[in-house]
Amino acid sequence: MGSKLDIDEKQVKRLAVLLDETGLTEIEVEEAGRRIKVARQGAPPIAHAPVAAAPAVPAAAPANTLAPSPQSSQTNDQGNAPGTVTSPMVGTIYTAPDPGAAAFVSVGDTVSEGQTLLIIEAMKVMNNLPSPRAGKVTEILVRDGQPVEYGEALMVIV
Amino acid sequence: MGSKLDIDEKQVKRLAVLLDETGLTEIEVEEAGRRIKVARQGAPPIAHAPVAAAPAVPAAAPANTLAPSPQSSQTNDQGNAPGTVTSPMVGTIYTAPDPGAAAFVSVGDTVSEGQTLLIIEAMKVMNNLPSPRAGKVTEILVRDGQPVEYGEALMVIV
Amino acid sequence: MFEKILIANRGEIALRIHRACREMGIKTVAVHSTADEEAMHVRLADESVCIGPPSSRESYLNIPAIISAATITGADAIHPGVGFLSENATFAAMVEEHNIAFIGPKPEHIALMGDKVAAKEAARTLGLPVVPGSQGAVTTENEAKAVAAEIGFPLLIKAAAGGGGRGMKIAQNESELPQALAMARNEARAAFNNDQVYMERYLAGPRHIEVQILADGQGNIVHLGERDCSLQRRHQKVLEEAPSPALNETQRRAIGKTAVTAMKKLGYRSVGTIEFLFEDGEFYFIEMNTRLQVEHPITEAITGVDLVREQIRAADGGILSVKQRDITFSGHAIECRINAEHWRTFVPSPGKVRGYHVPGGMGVRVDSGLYAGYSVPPHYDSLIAKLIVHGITREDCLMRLRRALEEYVVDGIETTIPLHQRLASTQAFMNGNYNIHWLEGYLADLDD
Amino acid sequence: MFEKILIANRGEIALRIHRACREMGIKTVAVHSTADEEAMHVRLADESVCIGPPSSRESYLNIPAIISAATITGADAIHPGVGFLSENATFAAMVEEHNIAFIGPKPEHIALMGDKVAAKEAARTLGLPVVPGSQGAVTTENEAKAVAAEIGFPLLIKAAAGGGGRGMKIAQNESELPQALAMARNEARAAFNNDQVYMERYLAGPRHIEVQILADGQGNIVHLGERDCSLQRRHQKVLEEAPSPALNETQRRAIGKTAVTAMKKLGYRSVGTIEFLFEDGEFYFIEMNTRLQVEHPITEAITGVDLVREQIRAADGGILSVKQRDITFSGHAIECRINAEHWRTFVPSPGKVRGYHVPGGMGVRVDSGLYAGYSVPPHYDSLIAKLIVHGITREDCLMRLRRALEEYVVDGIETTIPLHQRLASTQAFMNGNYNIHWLEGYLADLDD
Repeated sequence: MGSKLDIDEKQVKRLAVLLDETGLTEIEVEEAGRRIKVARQGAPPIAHAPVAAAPAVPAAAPANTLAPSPQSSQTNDQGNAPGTVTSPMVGTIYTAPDPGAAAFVSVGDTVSEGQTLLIIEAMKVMNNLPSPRAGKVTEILVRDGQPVEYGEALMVIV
Repeated sequence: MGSKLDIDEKQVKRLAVLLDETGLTEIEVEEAGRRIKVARQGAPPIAHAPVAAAPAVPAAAPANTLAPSPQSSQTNDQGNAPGTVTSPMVGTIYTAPDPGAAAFVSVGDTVSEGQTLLIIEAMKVMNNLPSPRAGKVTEILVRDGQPVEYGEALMVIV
Repeated sequence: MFEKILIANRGEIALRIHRACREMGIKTVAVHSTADEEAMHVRLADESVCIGPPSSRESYLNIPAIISAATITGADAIHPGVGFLSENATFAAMVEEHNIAFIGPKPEHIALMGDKVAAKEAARTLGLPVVPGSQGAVTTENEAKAVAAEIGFPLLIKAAAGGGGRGMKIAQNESELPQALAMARNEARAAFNNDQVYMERYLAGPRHIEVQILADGQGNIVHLGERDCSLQRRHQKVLEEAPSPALNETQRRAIGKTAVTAMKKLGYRSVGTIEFLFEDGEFYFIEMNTRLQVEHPITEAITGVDLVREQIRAADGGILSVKQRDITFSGHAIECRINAEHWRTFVPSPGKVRGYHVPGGMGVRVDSGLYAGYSVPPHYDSLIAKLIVHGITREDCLMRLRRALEEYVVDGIETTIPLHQRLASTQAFMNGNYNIHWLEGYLADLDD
Repeated sequence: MFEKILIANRGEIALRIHRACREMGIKTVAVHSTADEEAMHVRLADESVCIGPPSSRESYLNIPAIISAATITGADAIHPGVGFLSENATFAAMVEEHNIAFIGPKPEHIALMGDKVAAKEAARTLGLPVVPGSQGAVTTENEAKAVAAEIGFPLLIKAAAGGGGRGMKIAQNESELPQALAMARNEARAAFNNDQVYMERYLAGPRHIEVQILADGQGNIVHLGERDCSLQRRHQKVLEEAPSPALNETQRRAIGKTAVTAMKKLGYRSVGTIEFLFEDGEFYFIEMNTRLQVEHPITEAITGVDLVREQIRAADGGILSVKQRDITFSGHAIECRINAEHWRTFVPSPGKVRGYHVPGGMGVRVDSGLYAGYSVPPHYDSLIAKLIVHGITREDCLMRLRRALEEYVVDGIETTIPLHQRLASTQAFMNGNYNIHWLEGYLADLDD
């Protein structure tokens, strides 16, 4: 038989564009004995920050207890595992209520929704970070005293 | 049986071009037991303009009759039909030996190798352009008095 | 000298400040929203801190986030740039309370000049020429009529807290006054949550001419001549030039001296710009911008003085590197603001820049954070590049501008480059014969 | 004024000339080989003519093709640029015979300065300081020994027709003389088909300092100060600066005056550069380049004079736009020659430029025909861009150079940017403490 291999240039180009748009480094499509794979290394990842509608709540001087921040799980977490809790603000992390005191939570703990996970200090104000959900702490990604930026992964609760 | 592996150079080259055009680093296509994968890492594709050795003949003041110019059929004719005769120099075209005289050649004429096709004037010197081969003139692409650049298509002889 | 400066801004001005810092050996901290992760100044900065989501309110206007970022990175100064928090007196004061230097004027001067009514009063006191107008806010129709009788028609009603043309209405005669007053107050209330308005004589065809001030807060104050920013669309500057083709040397020196005297009296520090309307040889104070201006590079081009560098030095307690007698004006400079907008419809055109090629050669400067592959985010203003050209004469400068615009390529998004190309070849502009209304008329004519 | 100029060159210098023409309202004709069809100056020119295959000999050195191209396009002048035919007296004469203006000096001055022996003799006659050496060509060993006894060791044997270091040998003492002479003559014969050589005292650690001349051929001649081009590798300039960190104001004025006096005596026209070695406060004439120099932009940066524009005006019978008293030196400028070569091995790296991003901001000029997607052809020299930075002081200039180099991105090919980055932070260079041998020593040290 030996029919010629049919290269669909259009599909390759389409996949190349998709690669761009999604920021992926490899796409492979297979169907009924046909397979196309495209890859690109080193390409700068495209920022896909969604055009978030400006939330109604202004981020003025922070309250002592932060509202569970829905944005923090929507934005800036493309690379994060499911269940990751991200920082709703820039600041310094404290894992315990006082120096030397026991940590709010440890890996393996079961937490309830609203339970304080950490303190984030910003402009000398201590902000309690409440857990956005009930679950089990599987990972803590920050150390006591560590500075964090907005959207930075703090811990994983599943 | 043991049929030889059939490498389709053309398809590999086509994929290589696609790789360039799309900026991908890898393309793999598979169908009905045949698979081609091309990849290129980091290294920029080298421009494959051959480093042409400087021809032995210096392009000084032109002789009255031009040597059939092999370069003119090698270079700058990517877009030209087979049999195209290109200009070996910058100058002004004369299609006849004198104003008002009959043209050297017309469409449909049969010409022999070395027969004068046109005159190219450069720096007040009239240069006869000899036909690079025997054949039939199927197209004349320049008008009397027209300026031409190096490599410009002049006529087609097949 | 400062060791690390946090740049509380984005876009080309953040890059401009980054460059000045680098050239002074100062480390930089870029703060950015999630939409600006790939911005050029973020990529070039020594450190970067993500301070919030795309919304300016939660990122570039988020005071606690910015001050926290300065604290955690150990920055010893904050440069507010242009726009955003650059004229927010509260921010300036809070920065200083945190023992971080604010690279700008004293908070009280920001506050003073931020209130249009107070600013005009201050200008009068400082000896700056002002347009005849109400002494303070006008509330009732009767008050308005009494003031109008003094200053004459046509007149302008403006929001005290305003800017950018919002809360601004013209009354051609007394019969238009009540409605104009009501509309101005409504708009002012909606836009600024403050319905105080004031009134002043409306000038029919003035030019916008502004004087650049530089002061170290230690008694050394100089002016760096004027900029003509009369080419405006909807009160937004489109193209600026220095010197103004409308001023002669005597006028230049006189208004410069007046401005310097006023700033000495005020005790001003840092860079600042006093904006005037200019008609029939007379200047009328509009407002003072207590910050760097977008169009500062044309002043840099004709004076050779690096304004951002001087601003940083002054904030650090340094004295000015130039005295008034050192400042000479050499040649002519024009700046084109290149926006990510369609050049005729002015519809914003964010998106991916597929190809980018800037003009080069003698007398050409480009300030821009663009690069091929960069996506212009839809969340912020549309200024993506400034092309600044300098020539020995205005004519040389125009010729150079045309050739530079010819070389500029931005593929993938719409830009206002085609508008600038047309302007650079339009007779009225070439003659220098235009006022603040000219561009809108020119654009309207194009529509016909 | 000329209406149409043919640019008989390629690369960044062709683009430089195109820009000057555009700014003067003059149309341009680009001539190019088949390898340069996609070059930036070809794309920007009003007209373009393909004049031959990639080989320079058949294209950019092809006199009949270039003159024919000028004839068929109706160009009224030819600018020869730098290299190629720019110092070919026959070409200059032929151009003028065809009633086309040659934008350069008179053919006899090109011929005079193109012959190193005659040039040195002329320099002596014109009052330029010369290095002690043979009065003319040296052929036999005995002649060489006699001359050596006069001028002393170490000494240099150079091809009369030479350039670029070919046919150049050093003899440290008399025993080395015979072999050095033979080798120099052999190399000269091979490279230039002319084995005439001459001898001169070899200076141990001189700087290369050159004086820029500008003349309109109507008696107006000025100098625009000096350039220090001591940073060389294999006699090729790598980085140049103006003014020289080694000269004081008195020396600058003195050598400038000497150069101007000599050129007046000669009756020189157009731009030209007199190159000197400078050691222990003394200048020694090396040669005169009767054309524009690659490094001319640093002179433009510190004087504000557009050299290409003045050159075109002079060729058209115009007079200089500046007098010596108008010329002031403002600040400091450095040019980095960016080559498509690996920065350590100097192996050429032609090929496709995948990404290209130039530095911007105040005091930064880039002259380059590069763009993303352009393929650097393998047929020509490897200069792909010139980065010129200007600052108020040498220190400012160095700081700005560092930040500009940091911003420069050329992806897909190797460039010498990393070398310039290192140089800009190397103590000896920062101190201005280097001579023409320093760079080779620096590079050798890197290898260890």
